[in-house]
Amino acid sequence: ADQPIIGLITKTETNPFFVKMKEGAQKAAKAKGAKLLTGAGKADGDNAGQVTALENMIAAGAKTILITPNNAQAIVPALEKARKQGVMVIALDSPTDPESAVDALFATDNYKAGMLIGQYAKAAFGNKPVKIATLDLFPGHPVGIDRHNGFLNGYGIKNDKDARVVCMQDSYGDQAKGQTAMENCLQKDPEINLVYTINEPAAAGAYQALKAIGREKEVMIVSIDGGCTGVKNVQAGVIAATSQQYPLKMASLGVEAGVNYILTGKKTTGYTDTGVTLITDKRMKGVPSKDTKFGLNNCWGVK
Amino acid sequence: MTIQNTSKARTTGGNPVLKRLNSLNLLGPIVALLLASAFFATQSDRFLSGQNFSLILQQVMVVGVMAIGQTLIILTAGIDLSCGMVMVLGTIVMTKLAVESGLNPILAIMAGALVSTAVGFLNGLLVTRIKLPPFIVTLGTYNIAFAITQIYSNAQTQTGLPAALTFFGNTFHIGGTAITYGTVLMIVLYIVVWIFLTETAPGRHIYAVGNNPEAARLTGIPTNRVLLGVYTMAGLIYSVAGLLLVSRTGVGDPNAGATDNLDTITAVVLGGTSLFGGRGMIFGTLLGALIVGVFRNGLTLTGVPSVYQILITGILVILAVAADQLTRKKA
Amino acid sequence: MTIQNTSKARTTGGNPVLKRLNSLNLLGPIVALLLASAFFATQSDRFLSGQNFSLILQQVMVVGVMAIGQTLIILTAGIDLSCGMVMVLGTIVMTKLAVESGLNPILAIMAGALVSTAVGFLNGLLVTRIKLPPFIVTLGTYNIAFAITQIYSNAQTQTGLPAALTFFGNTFHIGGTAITYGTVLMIVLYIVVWIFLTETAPGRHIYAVGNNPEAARLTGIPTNRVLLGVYTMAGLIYSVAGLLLVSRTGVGDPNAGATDNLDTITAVVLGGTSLFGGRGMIFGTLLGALIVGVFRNGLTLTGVPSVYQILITGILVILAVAADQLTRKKA
Amino acid sequence: MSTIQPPLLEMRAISKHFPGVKALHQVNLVLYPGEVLALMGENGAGKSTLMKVLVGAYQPSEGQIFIDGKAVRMKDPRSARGMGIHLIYQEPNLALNMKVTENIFLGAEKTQWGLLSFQQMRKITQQVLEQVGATFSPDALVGDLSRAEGQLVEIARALAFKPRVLVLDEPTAALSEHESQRLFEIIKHLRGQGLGIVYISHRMSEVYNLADRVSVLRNGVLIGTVQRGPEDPNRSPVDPRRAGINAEKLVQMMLGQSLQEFQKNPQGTPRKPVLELIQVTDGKKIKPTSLTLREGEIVGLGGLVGSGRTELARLICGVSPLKSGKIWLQGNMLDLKSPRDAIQAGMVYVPEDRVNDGLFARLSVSENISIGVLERHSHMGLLNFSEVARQVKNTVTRLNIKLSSLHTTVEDLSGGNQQKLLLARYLSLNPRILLLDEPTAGIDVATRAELYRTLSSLAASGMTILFISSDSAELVQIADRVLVMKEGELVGEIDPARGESITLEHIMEFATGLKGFTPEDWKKRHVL
Ligand SMILES: Nc1ncnc2c1ncn2[C@@H]1O[C@H](COP(=O)(O)OP(=O)(O)OP(=O)(O)O)[C@@H](O)[C@H]1O
Ligand SMILES: Nc1ncnc2c1ncn2[C@@H]1O[C@H](COP(=O)(O)OP(=O)(O)OP(=O)(O)O)[C@@H](O)[C@H]1O
Ligand SMILES: [Mg+2]
Ligand SMILES: [Mg+2]
Repeated sequence: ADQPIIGLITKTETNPFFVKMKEGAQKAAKAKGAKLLTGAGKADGDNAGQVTALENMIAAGAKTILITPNNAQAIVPALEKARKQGVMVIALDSPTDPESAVDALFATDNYKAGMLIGQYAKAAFGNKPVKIATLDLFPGHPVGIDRHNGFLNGYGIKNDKDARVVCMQDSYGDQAKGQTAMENCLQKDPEINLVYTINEPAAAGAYQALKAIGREKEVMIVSIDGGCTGVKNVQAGVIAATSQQYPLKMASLGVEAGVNYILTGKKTTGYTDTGVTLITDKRMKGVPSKDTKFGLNNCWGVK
Repeated sequence: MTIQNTSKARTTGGNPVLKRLNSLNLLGPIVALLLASAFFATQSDRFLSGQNFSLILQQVMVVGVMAIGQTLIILTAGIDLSCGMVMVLGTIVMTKLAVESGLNPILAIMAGALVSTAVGFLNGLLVTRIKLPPFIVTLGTYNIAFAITQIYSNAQTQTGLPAALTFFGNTFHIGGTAITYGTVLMIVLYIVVWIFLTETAPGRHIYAVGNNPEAARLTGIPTNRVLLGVYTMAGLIYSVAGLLLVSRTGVGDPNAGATDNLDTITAVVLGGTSLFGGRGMIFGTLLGALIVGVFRNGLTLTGVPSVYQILITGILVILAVAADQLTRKKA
Repeated sequence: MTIQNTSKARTTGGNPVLKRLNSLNLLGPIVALLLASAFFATQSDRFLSGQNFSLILQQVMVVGVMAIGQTLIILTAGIDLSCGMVMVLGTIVMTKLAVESGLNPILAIMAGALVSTAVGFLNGLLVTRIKLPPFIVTLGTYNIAFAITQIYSNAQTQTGLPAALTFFGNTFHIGGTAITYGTVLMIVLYIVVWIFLTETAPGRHIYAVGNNPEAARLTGIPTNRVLLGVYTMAGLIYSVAGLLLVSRTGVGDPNAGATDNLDTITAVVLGGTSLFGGRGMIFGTLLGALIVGVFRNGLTLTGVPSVYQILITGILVILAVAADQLTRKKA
Repeated sequence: MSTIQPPLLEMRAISKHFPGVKALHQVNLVLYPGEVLALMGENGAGKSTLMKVLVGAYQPSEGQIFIDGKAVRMKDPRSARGMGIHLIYQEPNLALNMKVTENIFLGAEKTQWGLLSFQQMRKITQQVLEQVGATFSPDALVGDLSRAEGQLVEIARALAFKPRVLVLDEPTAALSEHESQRLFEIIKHLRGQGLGIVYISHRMSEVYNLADRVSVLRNGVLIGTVQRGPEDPNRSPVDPRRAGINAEKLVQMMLGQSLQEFQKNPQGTPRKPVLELIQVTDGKKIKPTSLTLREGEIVGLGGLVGSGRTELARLICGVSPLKSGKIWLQGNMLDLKSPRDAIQAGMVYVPEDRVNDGLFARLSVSENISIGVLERHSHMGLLNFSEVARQVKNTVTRLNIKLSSLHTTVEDLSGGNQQKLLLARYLSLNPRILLLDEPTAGIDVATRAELYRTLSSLAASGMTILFISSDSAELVQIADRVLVMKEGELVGEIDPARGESITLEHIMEFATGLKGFTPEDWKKRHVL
């Protein structure tokens, strides 16, 4: 019989999160005897590249497509076309808009991930005066917006206009750019004492900037992702808390569902939350969290 | 640079068709395309099908149309880094006006085209009036168009487009193969621009200006008007590419187009057009775009992981141009 | 293009220092830098401080060093799109060997430098032997270096580096202002390359080759050897930039460097070097890099949101070069 | 000269093939120390190619080169340099964005401990510039120099290099009388020092003046070598019969037939004015200038290098912007913003620098000729190619341009044919007023005579021609009237209609400032 073919399309080629996702999918595919095709957008936000990859995978005979959409809305027509051809489509990591454009969603809630660290920071600061810097992704990126808003909301801040948010910069999720952004924020207001970062490389960059002026002990950095490097940074006190997500789980669930569909014709449907866990070694009352030991056991990346 | 001059004494003995293709700089790209296709045909039995080719055409459609504008500009020894962003700005204007303001779709399309054309015109003004290098001008307008797109769209994707905006995504059938109107439009555009470049005076003036602007001016060719015209026309062509993008994806996406600058330039150069201006052939650009599309499609069909696809693409870009260069030297 | 030729008859009456700066193409960038600084100083009282300037220097350090290599290549009328990726490949080799294989850090650094230099050498070989356009060659090696970096690093960031790798991130103090060794290295490199370019025969040959390669060849300059040397040297310089990047961030990050190609080219062009080769001054590049850094820093200090920062940067790139062009015409 | 000495240089059975062209066929050439060997031949005969083979810029398809009797291989220009052979190329080889000093020492810089010793180089540069009579500074950017000054830089470069064999490929094509004379002195001096010199020129008078022997090429084949005989001291120095060289025989060898010399038609009564300049100036180099050109006349414009002739012509034709003054064309005042305006008014300017301002190197011959008139050959926007081709063929035949096909690129044409091609393009524009800037630079004798005839018949049909030339002898030959410039000003006029006679001596008197009109004198003649 023909080997089941499954396509996995990630947002980009480079982000370790997606690289890990690919590894997880590869492993699951091997276990199930399926062939995995991989593709990605050319840059974060690149929808056209994902559409092209999708079409080529279907041309190659893929009957299931797993995709982390770069643009929740723009990808929809292509997905609908694919489904009309009898292909099962599962969104990983982030939903499409509308969510009904895919058969199933295995994802993590980025808004909630942001909210958790917001709540954590609020619990830590209480009524102490706070000056917040946010190191975001880049203009217009939905994940960046969700995490950012989630964080503010978790902290109890309505929007960006709030005086407590003293500096907002784009880090492009890149450590060097995050560092530059943080340095400039500190020039703007040296009294910043809480830093929200879009991901852990940006957090590491922020830490470098703080260390350079000797304030790394006084400033709290919170982040999102839960990669192994990130968790180790939590352990080392670089990051106070991070919201951990589970790309491996998304991928392996996706591959299993795909193989199942190809063999039995039964589609998986609905939303499966692969979960978010707050990882910190300094618990705060009222904010459920796990310690870094748990974090390291469940992290993605090189332990 | 000397680099390109080595190809100056070029004549192929023998077959007159080959000779003609060679003198048009098309032999290299055609050989590269055929070799790649032959290779992938042996690797995957899905490659050689009308439907797959129709797919590849659709995939190169947007970059292929944009690359027409890029070719015009490169023929004048310029370069356009802003093309992807200018296109996207146009699509956002079209879709936002049509969806949010409920403007008649045809008017919305025209408004979007007007905006893209205006940015092209601005590029042209800066290049001709203030004599700025095109690289810098378009780097600037790249950033400007990107920022305006984000601000105007509020980073929101426009959905629920009226049918007129996605017309070119519709298909018709030829012998069971579905072909989109968009690819037809692309081919038509190539033919029109080809006629323009080879059969009309303004078209030949573009080559002359790219070759030696001072000589062109002394001969009475209105150099600045030619340049301004080219940049403006390119803007208009980008808006057509934008319409095709909208047709293909069914949405107005403010984050599209970011990497299209390099893609169009790659298509132009793979197609044998000199970055130093004055030499090239518009169909080469189409071939260049197809080469990239065929590789992307073929490598996926053969199941090469995407990182390795990038590696192979890098090597192949070099090989394709090297083969072109070497065949020319021999000849 | 004509565009740049207009500046050939250029003389400034009056002040000899101004005259000299103008003839070196440095007046434009200096004025732009001063104007920008003056503006930001009125907008934020934190702008004008030694510490802030030290910070800006650190921030432009990596791109500033890479831009030295880019300048050399652009002086020969080439261009390097691969620089960021070549640098990152070097850093991954350095850090992975030092951390995972436990290699002596100095040897690890040398291994990384060797890899970057080898890619530069490969660029040079393709440009000189097969006479490929630098744009295509470096577009190809960009993809190749990117893919190899991802494959070799498995997209993982290298952390826990030995101190030797981050030496240049350490600081010393001058009058209360902390200065990193890395910025000093950058300045030293600029001075060395300046002497090389202006005071040695191989340096002048680079200009000659960029100016008129055929004339250079016919006067007995080994054109190919000059080009090969430039590309190789650029590779080596990128690896120094890589070491500075590692020192600054404290990690080996395979995802760094993606936008550095354009950033270095922007610095070179803002610094008054002609993209058509043969004209430019290495210190202009440093000024160009500083202009970008000052804007980024100043706009953040004044609290401009990042989308608007992009918009303003786009406008300013155009204005800076336009001002340069106009002052030259006047003069 | 003494043929007893062993040859310094010998080229044996050299052949060179380009795709589709056999440029050289079994050419033998011998050069002795202390002699000037002139190399002559029509445009495209293969002179430059032979010399490029000599210095390794081209590799021969066959044949060998011997220096001091030893076979050598010229791998590239660098190895030729190493053997003391220096070629001043026909086309300028200069880095425009670099200084004169740097250009002179390009590839042979003087260094000390790896660093350039500017002092030393500058000093030598100053010396050699003085030797060639250049007035610009060693620190000037070569891009700011005129074509002629660039040529002086090339000659100075040769002097600084101190070669054993010096080859000059049409060195005077861009020079005026004055500089040329100085160059001849230099060449004679070098010959005295035992150098072997190969001198390529189309100007007979120079060959008579300098050559010890003359070798003639035709269609890539060495036709023969003529030895100089004893001089006839009773004749004037410019008289060809004075030199011991048989002129008719030379021309016969070059052309394969005898030359039809050009004869000027004496002008009749003065005709009506066509173009009038009133106090025209660019505010920089050109002082306010007034002059009148009449219908159907050929006006020569002479002067020394850098006297401003080029700039004046550029002003007239809208190439450079006018600061003040008026230009009247047949009673209409012109407001020229660009060369296009001038062309539409019926005036064209044919630039002197054909490489940088003239040719489209990567376009075909046919396009180079027709590019300016395409708009006139369009029907409903589309080009009528057969019409274009016909016109191109006509002009190519009329000007006798030698080429293998209309589709070759102009880079592959010989220098003289490139010059003709440029003229062809501008003539296609059907001008009423033709401004020619050094149009015969590098054109062979036969073509030159042909060109004179062509211009003469154009003038006869009513065209007004302004003929800029640094070769005063040719002004004597062709012009109906001569104007002379000096330092941006018209300083003299020689008008046979006023009973003045056009001679070399008169032109030189004005050009060098021995004689000169005051602005008042000038006004009397030229402001109506
Ligand atoms: N690079 C080349 N490729 C092809 N053909 C060439 C090339 N260079 C010269 N030729 C051809 O070789 C022939 C000899 O040219 P060459 O330049 O040596 O003539 P020349 O005697 O120097 O003429 P002129 O007096 O016009 O300078 C011509 O027919 C020319 O078209
Ligand atoms: N583009 C330029 N920029 C600056 N100076 C120039 C330029 N072109 C010419 N010159 C100067 O103007 C003078 C030459 O003027 P022009 O070329 O009009 O003289 P000409 O009589 O035609 O002499 P030539 O025989 O050299 O062409 C030279 O001294 C040169 O230094
Ligand atoms: Mg010649
Ligand atoms: Mg002149």
